[in-house]
Amino acid sequence: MMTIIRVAAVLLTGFFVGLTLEGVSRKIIARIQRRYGPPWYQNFIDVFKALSKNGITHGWIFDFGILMALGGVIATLAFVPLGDLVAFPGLDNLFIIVYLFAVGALGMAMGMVGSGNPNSSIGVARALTQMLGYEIPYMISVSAVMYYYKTASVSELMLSQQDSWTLLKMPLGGIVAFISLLGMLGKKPFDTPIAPAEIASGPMVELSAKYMGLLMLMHTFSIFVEIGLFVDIFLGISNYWTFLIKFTVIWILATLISSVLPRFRIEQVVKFYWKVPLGLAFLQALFVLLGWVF
Amino acid sequence: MSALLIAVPLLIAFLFVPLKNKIKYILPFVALFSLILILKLPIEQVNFLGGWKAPFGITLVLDNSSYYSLIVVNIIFFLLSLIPQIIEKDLSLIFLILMASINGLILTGDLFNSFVFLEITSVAAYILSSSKRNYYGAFKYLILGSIAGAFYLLGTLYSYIGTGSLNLADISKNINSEFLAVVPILIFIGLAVETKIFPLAGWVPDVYASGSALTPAILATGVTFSMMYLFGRIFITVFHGEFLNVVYIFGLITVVVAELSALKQDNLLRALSFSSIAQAGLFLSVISMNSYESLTAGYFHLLNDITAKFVLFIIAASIGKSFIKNKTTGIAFSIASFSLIGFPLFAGFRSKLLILKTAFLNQNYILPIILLFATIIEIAYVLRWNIKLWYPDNILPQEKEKTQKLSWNVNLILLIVALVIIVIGFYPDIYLKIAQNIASGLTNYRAYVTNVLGGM
Amino acid sequence: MANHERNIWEKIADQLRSKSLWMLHYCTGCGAIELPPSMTSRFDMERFGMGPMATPRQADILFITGYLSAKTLRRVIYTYEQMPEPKYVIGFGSCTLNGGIYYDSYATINRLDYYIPVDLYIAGCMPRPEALLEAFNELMKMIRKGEANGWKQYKENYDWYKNNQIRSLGEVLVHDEFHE
Amino acid sequence: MIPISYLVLVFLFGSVVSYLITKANRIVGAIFNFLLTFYALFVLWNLEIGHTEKLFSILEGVENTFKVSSLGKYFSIISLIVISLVSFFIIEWIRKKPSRPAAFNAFVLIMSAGIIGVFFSNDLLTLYIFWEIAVLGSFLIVPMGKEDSKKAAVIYVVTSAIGSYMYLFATFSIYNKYGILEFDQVSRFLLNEPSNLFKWFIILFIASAGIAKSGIFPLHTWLRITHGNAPDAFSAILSGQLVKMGSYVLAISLSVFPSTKLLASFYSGVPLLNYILIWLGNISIIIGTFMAIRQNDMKQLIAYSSVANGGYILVGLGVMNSIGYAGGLFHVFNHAIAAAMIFLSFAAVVYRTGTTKIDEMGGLIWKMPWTFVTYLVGIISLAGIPPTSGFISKWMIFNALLTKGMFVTLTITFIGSVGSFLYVFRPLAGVFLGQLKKKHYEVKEVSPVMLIPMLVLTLLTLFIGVYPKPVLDFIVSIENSLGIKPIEYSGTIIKTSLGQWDTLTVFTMFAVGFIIALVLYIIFPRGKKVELTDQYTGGEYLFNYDLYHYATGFYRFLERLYDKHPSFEKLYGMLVSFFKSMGEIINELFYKVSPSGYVFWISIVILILFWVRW
Repeated sequence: MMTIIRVAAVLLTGFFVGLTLEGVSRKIIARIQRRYGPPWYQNFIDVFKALSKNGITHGWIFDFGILMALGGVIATLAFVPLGDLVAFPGLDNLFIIVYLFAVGALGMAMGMVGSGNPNSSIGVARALTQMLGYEIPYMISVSAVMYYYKTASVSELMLSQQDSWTLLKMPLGGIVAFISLLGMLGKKPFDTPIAPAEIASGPMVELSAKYMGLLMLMHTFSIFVEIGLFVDIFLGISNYWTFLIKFTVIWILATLISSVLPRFRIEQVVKFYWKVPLGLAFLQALFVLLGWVF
Repeated sequence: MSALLIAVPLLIAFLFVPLKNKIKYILPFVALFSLILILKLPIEQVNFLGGWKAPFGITLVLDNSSYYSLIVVNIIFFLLSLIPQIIEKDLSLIFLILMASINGLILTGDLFNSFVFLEITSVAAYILSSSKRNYYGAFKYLILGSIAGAFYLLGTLYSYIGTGSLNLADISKNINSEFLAVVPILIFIGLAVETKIFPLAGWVPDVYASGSALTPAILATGVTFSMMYLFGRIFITVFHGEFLNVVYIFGLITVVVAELSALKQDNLLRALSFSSIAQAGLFLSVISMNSYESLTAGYFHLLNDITAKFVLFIIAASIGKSFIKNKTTGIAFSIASFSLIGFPLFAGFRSKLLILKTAFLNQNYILPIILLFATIIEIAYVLRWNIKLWYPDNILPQEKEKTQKLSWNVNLILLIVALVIIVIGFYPDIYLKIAQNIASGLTNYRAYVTNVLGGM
Repeated sequence: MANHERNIWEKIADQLRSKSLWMLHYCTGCGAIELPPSMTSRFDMERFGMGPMATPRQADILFITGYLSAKTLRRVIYTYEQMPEPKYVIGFGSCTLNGGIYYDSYATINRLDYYIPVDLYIAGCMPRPEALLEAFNELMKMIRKGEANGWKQYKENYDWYKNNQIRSLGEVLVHDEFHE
Repeated sequence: MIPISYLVLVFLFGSVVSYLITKANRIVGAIFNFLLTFYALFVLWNLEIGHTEKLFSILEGVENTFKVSSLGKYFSIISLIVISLVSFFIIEWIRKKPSRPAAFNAFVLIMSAGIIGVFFSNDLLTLYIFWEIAVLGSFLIVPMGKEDSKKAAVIYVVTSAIGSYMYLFATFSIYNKYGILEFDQVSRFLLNEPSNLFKWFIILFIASAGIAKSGIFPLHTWLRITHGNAPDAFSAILSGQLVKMGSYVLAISLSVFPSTKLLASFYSGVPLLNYILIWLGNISIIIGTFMAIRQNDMKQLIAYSSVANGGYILVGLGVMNSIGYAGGLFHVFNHAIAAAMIFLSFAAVVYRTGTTKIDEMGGLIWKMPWTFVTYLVGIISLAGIPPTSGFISKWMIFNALLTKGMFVTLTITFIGSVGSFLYVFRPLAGVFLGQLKKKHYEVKEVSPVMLIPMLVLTLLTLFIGVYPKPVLDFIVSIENSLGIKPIEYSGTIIKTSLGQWDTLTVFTMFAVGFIIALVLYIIFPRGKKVELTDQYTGGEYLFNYDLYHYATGFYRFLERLYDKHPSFEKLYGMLVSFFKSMGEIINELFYKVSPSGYVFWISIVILILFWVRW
């Protein structure tokens, strides 16, 4: 019973905080561009408006893909510890989270390509390629952390940082993970997959109304999973509230960075990730092996 | 008695010269007769022709090795004679003469006699190889054979000078170091042509691939076997294994070179003839380890090889572009080629194991490597040919019409031989016994000498 | 105009819709030049929750700036029919209203609302961004009141619109790249 | 209980029977095959560990015997599951497909006989014999496929021979040195062997048979052409089963001969030899992944993925600790099932459409939904995504590498894992999703006979993914018998030193998430179903929707980065042509010359001989 309540708490946090922060980030970008910007609750309106419309569907795989995407991400989110709010204590293995996350991605990709539009296929191909770029340095830097603390459980990784934050102990790994995080979020230098002006917003090209709304929810939850993992692993011990503060800080930082950068081409993304962050991640792993941890 | 083995075929050949069209149908009976005759003969019997005792007269020696060699060779002749389709009408006489000379070659205990029989065999082989208008190949063979014969004769002369005798047993008893320096080289060159040693085997592809089924079927099996027997007899029994280290190296070179050449052949018969060369080289290098085990392994392998080659050559020469109409033939072909490669379940596997075991026993690690390497190449081309014949690319319908079915007797004999291959794969005892007897006869030169020269 | 009563859910939905208008702009004429200032920092369209969208599937507003030739009209209709309901059309500038300076051209149409239902016209050649924002605010009001019902009208009078379209564009009998 | 040797004989003679039956009626022959293989599965399932049978004796001092070990039983059951289900598939498939159905059925049984023999052999020689029988049977089937398949068969058998002859060489070295060939005795002798070089040589040469068979670099090139061109249903056996024979030999060379005890540790408990093998696995993963991304032929694509997954298995086995070894073994199961599923779904697609080129198809999901489901679950398992079984083994391998601190290998396994998302998606998008081609409007779903085995495999994967106990039980008994610390698990929770995870919770949570999404989906307004050709086209009218399908050069932007990659296939091609031209030179110099040339060579030989002798 407690598990159900905790899961519900995690999901509701994801929903409210996630959508709020997305609105906040739009506001921040507007302010950087010297605009007034939409209200902070704009994304709630957008989601529910989208859900209220009468959309079109391209058949069962289109629907199923969306459901699988949202279901997979909800399942993933349930395993992410939000500070001391852990839905499944002991079972929050990092690999599980990372790979369960792929269910959502696969579902989305499948549903979108199932629409039959080549733009979405191109977008998905780009998204997968980008994943090949950012996932490797991210996993290496996180693996170095796991190797150092001898555990793969995210909450234990968080609790192991009693003396100081992992980010300070392994600064290179932290930087690599943050750069990879930008790629995961699809933030500006790495928003190649959904490039609206090139491929008509890529995977989402055929999404309308309800489907768009569900996908926006999925996107919100994914952001929560991605940043949540980073906060748990790198930013020290936190309870529920400090977790949300740290989360907000990271999210705003990512927004600030992305709002001033142009877009990479897809092969530039891969080249970049496999040169700089991967090299740094290896360096970090070497330091960990040698015991050079601050 | 054993003289009959030489005399009867010769006699019948001469008697039937006027009736040479009918002689085809007598062949099986002649072959059967000599087979029965051999089986009746007691082993360890020396026949002094004209009553002259050993060092002075001509002797025909029937010991373990020659007895079993005779059996093998005569079975081959018998099987071939049951396939009259492949024997062209003029060649029946040659067939008989070849039979006589090979029987003589195996039986003889005299170096000069062996030269004579060698020459008769060669001449018969020249004529055989000129069938299907393959005159150029036959000419090549003739030139090489003649040179080889000259060297063989030279070797015979030198050994007479060196030991004062022409009797093999006598030479074996009296050899000395001075003599050993020259004679093995000359004899080796003399035999190298017939035993297909690199680089003197240039005639083989041209002759075997003439398109006639009989030529390769008899040259690669019966004649090769008798030559290998003679080689073993001379180099192991007479020269006590002297000079074999050189043979070993030549054998290995032959294996590699022949397999490499076979890889690129686009004619099945040529590819098979290169395989035949390679197997001969392998055999020579195996027996040049000069022990009872290695000889057993070598002759066992040779038996497997000639069994397989018998099937392969006959089918390769008589089949067209595919097995579409001749499935049973195709099965026999495949079985033979698997045996050649040495897949388990088939005879070739057993001999390969035996060779490997012997080689390792002699601390010889080069031979297994070469053997396995050569087998890989052999697998490549033999199996490629199998696939090509089983799954022909684009056979035109009229071509399909043209390929005729092989007649039942050919198929039956080929299937029986193929079955023998499988049986040997499971129970190699028959072949192994033959090989062991030949090996023991060859290695035990003291017994040979006593046997021929009497208790001295 | 048949203005049937909305239920409570539809009223809430209309409130939401008016606060979050996503726009597909069909920029064939010179009017498109007025959009960048409306979107960027001077006038900042996003503060009303509006934004450009890449595909008709996600758009609420079809925003047509300028004249429509027979060839582009066909595409506009195609695009309009691909949009999910509810959907709104804004005609921008005189060209959509009465043909503007192209009123006697053989190649353009003069009145857009013969062919698709236009919820709101912005007069002028060309209207300034202020007029644009005014129009958007007006449209939002209409949506909140449930008056922006062009899409229902299109459904109800589908035959009429279709006839007009066919009269202007001609019926397409052969479906290939040379005839449509 | 039926002895294994009888089972092998039944298969060998059954092949003749099957040939005759199939000659009379293809379908009855295929049913016969299925019943026989299914019966064999039943028999093998009931075998008790330790059961021994004497067979024959070829070399003196060596009794060739069968012995049921846990390892062999595990592998044989996986194999027979694959073979029997594929045989079931063949019942329908054989109506249209192989050019020689009778021979096909017969050879499948010969191959199965060899396979059973391989897994129960108790000594190196018996293993070799049955190994070659399996190769023989499978090699004869390959050329019944597409036009390149004849070449493929030769490449397959030559590569296999390279490996198995190295194995044979090592076998005879052991026999020559110790006079025995039984696995446990050999490992006992090896433990007392002073020479490190000899141990290296033995393990490497024995492993090389496995390397050749499971498509590990540098002998990986045969997989593409063989899997790609073999008869479609047979590719499932090739990739799902025969390749696993290689993994079996690798497992033997690394664990039955306890490599960690034989050799000194090089890096965190892993000997240098294992490390080299792990690196071969790494290179295979890289090659397999990146080459699979490039392929446009769906069968060749999955063939390269087999290379990568063979690499995974080798990495897992090579680590040789409790969790890595278990991961390697579990991956054997996963890849066998997943590859069988994928190749069977491809076989179904080819059965209906007649092509394997990805960009010649599209949108087949609307015509063949169940085939699509099979493929989907297959790739989810292959890519290692929960809740299928594929994730469990990947998770174990990652854990093992992480505890050992092997970061480079870990990186490469991550690349292989993420890369697998890329390449499995290519057929998914190109063949099953996207626009349906006009020429495929009339395509129908395959018949239930073909669907049943596919769906059985699907359910099996999902079931093991949620409840992995049956496989883990096997792995624990294998690890116990080999003296490796067994992997810990309780119920559905698998534990390692790095933490634990619960397959059931993950599955439940996924189901909950899906239900939440479904509820949201249902309460909001229903979408209107539109035609597949009602697409956003930027306002343009399209007339040939066949072209509105993104499948050619799916990852072109990524492929461009490594277009100029070095190719081992080309290298081997060059090697072959080198051998051929050597043969040509020899032929010209020695075998084709005129008689005067022979005289020249004779004089040379004489000169050499005289020079050598004097």
